[in-house]
Amino acid sequence: SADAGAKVRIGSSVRSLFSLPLYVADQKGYFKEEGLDVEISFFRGGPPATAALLGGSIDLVAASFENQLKVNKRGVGVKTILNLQSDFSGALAVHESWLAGHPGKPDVRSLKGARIATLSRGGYADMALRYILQDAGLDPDKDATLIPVSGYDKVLAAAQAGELDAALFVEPWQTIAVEGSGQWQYVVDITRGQGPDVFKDMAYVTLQSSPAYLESHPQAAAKVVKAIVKAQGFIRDAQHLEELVQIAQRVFPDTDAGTLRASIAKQEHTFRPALKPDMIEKNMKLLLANKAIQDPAPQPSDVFELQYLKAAGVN
Amino acid sequence: MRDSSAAAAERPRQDPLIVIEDLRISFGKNETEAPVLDDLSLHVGRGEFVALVGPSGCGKSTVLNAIAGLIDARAGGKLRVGGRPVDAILPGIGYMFQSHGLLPWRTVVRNIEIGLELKGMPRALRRGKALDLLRKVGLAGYENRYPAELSGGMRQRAGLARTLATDPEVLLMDEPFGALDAQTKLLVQDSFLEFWEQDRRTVLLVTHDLDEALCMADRILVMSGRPGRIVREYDVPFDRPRHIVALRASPQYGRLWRQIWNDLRPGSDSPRGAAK
Amino acid sequence: MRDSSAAAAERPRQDPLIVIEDLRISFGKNETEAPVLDDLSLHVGRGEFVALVGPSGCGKSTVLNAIAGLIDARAGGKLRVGGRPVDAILPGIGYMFQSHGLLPWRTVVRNIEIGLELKGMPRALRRGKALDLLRKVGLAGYENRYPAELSGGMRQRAGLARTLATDPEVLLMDEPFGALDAQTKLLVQDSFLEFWEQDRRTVLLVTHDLDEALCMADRILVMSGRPGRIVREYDVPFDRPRHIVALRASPQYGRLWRQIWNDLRPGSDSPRGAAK
Amino acid sequence: MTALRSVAILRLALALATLGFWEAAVALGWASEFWVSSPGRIAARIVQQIRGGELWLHLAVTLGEAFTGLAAGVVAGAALGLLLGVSRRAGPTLEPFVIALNSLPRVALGPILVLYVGIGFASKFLLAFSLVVVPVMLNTYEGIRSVDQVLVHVMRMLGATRWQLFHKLLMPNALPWILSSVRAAVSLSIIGAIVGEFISAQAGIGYMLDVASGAFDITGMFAPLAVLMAFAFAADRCIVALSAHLLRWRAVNI
Amino acid sequence: MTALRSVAILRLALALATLGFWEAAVALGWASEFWVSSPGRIAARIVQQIRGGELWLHLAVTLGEAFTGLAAGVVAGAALGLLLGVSRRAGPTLEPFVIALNSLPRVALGPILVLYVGIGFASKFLLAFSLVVVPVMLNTYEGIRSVDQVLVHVMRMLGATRWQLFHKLLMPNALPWILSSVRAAVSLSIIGAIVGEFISAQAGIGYMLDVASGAFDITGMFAPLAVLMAFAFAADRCIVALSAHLLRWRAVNI
Ligand SMILES: Nc1ncnc2c1ncn2[C@@H]1O[C@H](COP(=O)(O)OP(=O)(O)OP(=O)(O)O)[C@@H](O)[C@H]1O
Ligand SMILES: Nc1ncnc2c1ncn2[C@@H]1O[C@H](COP(=O)(O)OP(=O)(O)OP(=O)(O)O)[C@@H](O)[C@H]1O
Ligand SMILES: [Mg+2]
Ligand SMILES: [Mg+2]
Repeated sequence: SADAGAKVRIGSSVRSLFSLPLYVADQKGYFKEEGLDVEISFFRGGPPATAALLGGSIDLVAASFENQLKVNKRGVGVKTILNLQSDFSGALAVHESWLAGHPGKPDVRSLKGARIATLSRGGYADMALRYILQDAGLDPDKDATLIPVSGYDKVLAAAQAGELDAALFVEPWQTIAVEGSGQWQYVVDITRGQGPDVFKDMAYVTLQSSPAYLESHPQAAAKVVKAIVKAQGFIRDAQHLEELVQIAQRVFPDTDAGTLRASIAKQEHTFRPALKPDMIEKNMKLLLANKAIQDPAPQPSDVFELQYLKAAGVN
Repeated sequence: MRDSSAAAAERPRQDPLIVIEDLRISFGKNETEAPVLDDLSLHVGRGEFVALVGPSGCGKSTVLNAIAGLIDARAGGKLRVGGRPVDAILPGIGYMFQSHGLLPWRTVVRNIEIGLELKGMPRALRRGKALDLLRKVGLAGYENRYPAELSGGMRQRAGLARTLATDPEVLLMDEPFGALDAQTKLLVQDSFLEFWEQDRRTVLLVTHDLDEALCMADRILVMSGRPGRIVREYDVPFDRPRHIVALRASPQYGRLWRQIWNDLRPGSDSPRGAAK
Repeated sequence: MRDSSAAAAERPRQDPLIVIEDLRISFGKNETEAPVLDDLSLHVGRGEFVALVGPSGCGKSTVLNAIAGLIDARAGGKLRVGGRPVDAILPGIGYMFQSHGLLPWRTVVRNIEIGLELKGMPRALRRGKALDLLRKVGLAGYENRYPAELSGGMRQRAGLARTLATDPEVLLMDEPFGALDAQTKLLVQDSFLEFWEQDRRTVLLVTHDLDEALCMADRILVMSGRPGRIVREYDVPFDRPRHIVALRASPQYGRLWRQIWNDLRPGSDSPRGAAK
Repeated sequence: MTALRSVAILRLALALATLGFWEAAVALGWASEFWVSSPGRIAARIVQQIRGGELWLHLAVTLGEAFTGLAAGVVAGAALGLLLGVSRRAGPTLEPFVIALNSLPRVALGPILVLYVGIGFASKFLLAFSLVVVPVMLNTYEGIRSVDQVLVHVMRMLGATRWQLFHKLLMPNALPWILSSVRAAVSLSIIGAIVGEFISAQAGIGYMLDVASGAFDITGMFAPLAVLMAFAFAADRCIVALSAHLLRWRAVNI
Repeated sequence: MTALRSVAILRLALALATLGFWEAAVALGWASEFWVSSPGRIAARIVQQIRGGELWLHLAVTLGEAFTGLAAGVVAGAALGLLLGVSRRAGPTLEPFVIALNSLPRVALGPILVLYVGIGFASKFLLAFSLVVVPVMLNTYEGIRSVDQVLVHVMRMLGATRWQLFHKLLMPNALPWILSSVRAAVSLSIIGAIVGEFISAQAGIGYMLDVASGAFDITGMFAPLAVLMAFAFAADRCIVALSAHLLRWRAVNI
């Protein structure tokens, strides 16, 4: 057909481990097996990545589902065709300088008064942090100072400079911070199953595309989904950990292998492709709690395009 | 457009090329300030060589600028060159400014040839002409120097050569020999007169040197101090070519010299012969 | 450091303030090029008024620059001012350059007072002095103009006033009256001589005007063409104060004038009295 | 006078045409409101933000960071340029280091910047400063080198000390150069402040932009940008007016 | 000559002292290698990256983006500056729009840029271009306005057409100004390219920095920055040498 063997350009909204299935499908040749020539590019956050999708410089994008809901709510058609990572792979961690003045095992309530870093204001990490604080009975606007910092390298630096006490990380950064530097300690490690339920089995990052692309290249999209589903199966098999570390190192050449290993081991079970209607509810809950969106929630048919998963044998 | 020199000498007044009537120019922003030129009238015939003398700051350069079409100030009166009103820069006018105005990034020879370059003359031709003029003003050997490497008088001579290079119909010259020593001045004046006598271009020469005016011009206009006006006009009756030593000795020369000198003098005698 | 004028007039040679011996200066990068000055020697006594004449481009300005300590070229020979070798700019020397060098962003009066400002003189004092000088050079009424709004001769006069404002011990002047018409020149020369006769500063004046040299200087040095050397020296025997009209009539004046003129002349006579 | 008036009319026409075309393109569906917003929506949002009062706060924060950085950068740049132009040793010794350091892309230095100066005002100030200082330095240096040699000689003969030479000749001579670089530096200082705010901020136009972009709210991005633009433009006009005053002695007519 | 030599020695001494202090501070534990890396480690990493071959690729990508943007920006900026300085209508009409647009922080326009020009070469080129064009324009404009009025009159009397006036007088007169802005623009063009690569890239120094910062590998960040710095510095020296040649008629000695 017209798009067989076609070139497919996939963007990842951040250089992150949540796109591990893409790296695996690429490096283990699953895309090639499907006759696809895939090119992966990285962005600095959801907005430019989605812009690239809509502007036509990429065909598919790995971005947070929450991101898509916001876009949909503004009347732009972006569809999720696959769940890349089902659980939020984040963690709330606290720096040793704070712990020095607050002895005892840290919990969320003990962070009262702390300066806590998130990524950009209104982004996923920010919303997750607010949710966690609220869930523990703290008012995120009064009981703590939330400081948006644009990247975790800067979070580490700012904490080192004494301007931060805690941070909400996403993988692999909490592993770098806690296990790697030894200067941080977990408060809530969502990747390990701690924290509120909204972060579990909730479509954290999904593979999204534009209706125009899906209409013109249905077969390519189906093949991509098929290859990624296969890759996710590969990831979930604990025996493949060492191979996954090697694959991840190609994308994170400067990150230490032990860190990658620990991070992947924690989250490999979350790379599940299935999309379920209640995932929309969970994301909406988070968004509504942060007043980032207004009711009503969109219908699953508005945001999901499930035929590709079905074709790949997932439901 | 050119007359033979004989014909030109006969009818300078019948065929005025430059006509100024009641010219009034002021620079000040406020109307109350005295104008620089007020009711100034003059004419220069085709092929005539006219000298303009007057006290420093009286507006001689301003007159030349006006004729050249460079004045940007409030101006009134009538001003025509070759029958055309001067509302822009007219072609065929060469103007040697009071300051040399050489382009600092061009060597001497490239400064001299620039007028020809602008007219699109091929490189070899214009270079030849420029080198020839360069020799005539006594700058041989300095063709590849930059203006900053020249002495004051050498810059002035380069500026003269540049003005002559384009062979203009009308020549406006503002103290073209002022920075030259007496001997070099004679040499260069000589070169200039030689050039002039070939085609008898119309020349309006501003000078401070009465000897220069008397030796070179057909007619001398004397300007008053501010506001500038033509207060007196002298025909210079000497035959051409003129011999300066012989001229200086003649009583008519001395008489004319003293007359003009007295016209220029604002007041009474000082111990050193200057008004206080 | 100052002599009374009478004493100064008696012993100009005994107490030479400026001494140049075998000065050699070349600008070219390659050693083969002829130097601008070669084996030039001269001296100027304390309180003496010396004029320097010579053909355009012979190195007069270069000599003044050397005395002022401004030469940046390869130089050889001995050069002392007031007994001190000139290896930097010595204090107490005033230099009026060939080009006016007014600061374009300062008004005339602020240009004139700048030397005093640099010396830290209070505003009111220096302003008074500047306005006084401004009047003396005939620029009254123009104190608040910018240099771009002045005529060529007015700029030169402003430059002169600036140089005189600081009352320098030694005055180097490079054609200070060159851009002035004959009458204004006399006025300004007169002002200058008046200033000079107060304290008899040492003056070295470059000029192209033999009348100027003869009327103002105690001694006249004649330079040859490149390479520049002092080829002749004349004492000017006239008493001060000098009256120009009377001087010009005297046979001695005419003789001196013609002698210097001939010294300057490189070759034979042309039809117009200049060498070809 | 007529030329001036016709330029004013042309400007207005161009501005109206651009805004009109933009509004029409969105209204007619040629461009998506989601991505390009529209002048009407932006204006409405600005009004709303002004009513809400937050806009002035954020604007004040950003302009504060940018313009202190600008001021410090101009002073330091002019001083360095003078040093470079005048000193025989210190200037030429430092120059290659300044040039080399300046080529480092500031955006990439986030972590190190944060490590040493934190995420507060200082980081934004420093970024703005660092973008401003070298262009000003280079222009000051060239402005000094463009001085007429005769004027240098005149000043030295009049007994100017080295400091007076700077102060009374080289600085005024370099003034058109410095002012030109300051005009260019206005936008650089704003970029520096915004980059700093993107690294981390709790207020400022960069913060507003970050929030709006995270919410895919293009109108929300354009509204503060339009206000910022208006202020930067006003700053530029101030510099132009200042130039015209300081350089009133210059009569140019090409 | 001696001044020149002593400057060279001072420079070397300063460079060695800085690097030595840095290395020593890390070796003696005053600063943590994790945070500041060290010259030795950076050098080793550069060698390793050169051996691996990737460095040249990334460097070529970034310099390609930056320098095409620089070249286009200089040409466009000089042309705009000329237009502004010479035309009675077009230049003055456009000027406020250029100035206003220039004050927009480019970093904030990422999504819109990506939407319209994609994530390829064009986006980086445009960012570099957009940072370069206005500083060059402003300096060209001032360079034209700084022309000696007498020279304008001379050229016009010699019959110069408007184009010849540009070409033979105004351009050469503005040359020191343009060259000065080009020096400043080198680093701006690199910043533009890196910002573009940060939005999205598959190669380039910005990409390398992104990878390294994604692992908090300070050595990995400093190594490509050091190489980039060396090249930017070399570019600057080329411009300086070109200036010295083009402006050889200028004899300045302060
Ligand atoms: N741009 C200007 N703005 C204001 N005043 C000016 C301007 N140009 C000339 N003037 C004034 O006009 C008068 C005449 O100037 P102009 O240069 O014509 O004199 P001039 O006769 O050539 O004098 P000189 O012999 O000294 O060159 C002067 O008083 C001068 O101050
Ligand atoms: N910076 C320089 N570089 C090269 N040559 C120079 C430089 N300055 C002066 N000269 C040369 O030195 C010679 C003497 O110049 P100088 O200015 O001293 O002459 P001058 O006697 O003052 O002439 P004028 O009467 O024309 O002013 C000239 O031939 C000139 O070309
Ligand atoms: Mg004049
Ligand atoms: Mg001279």
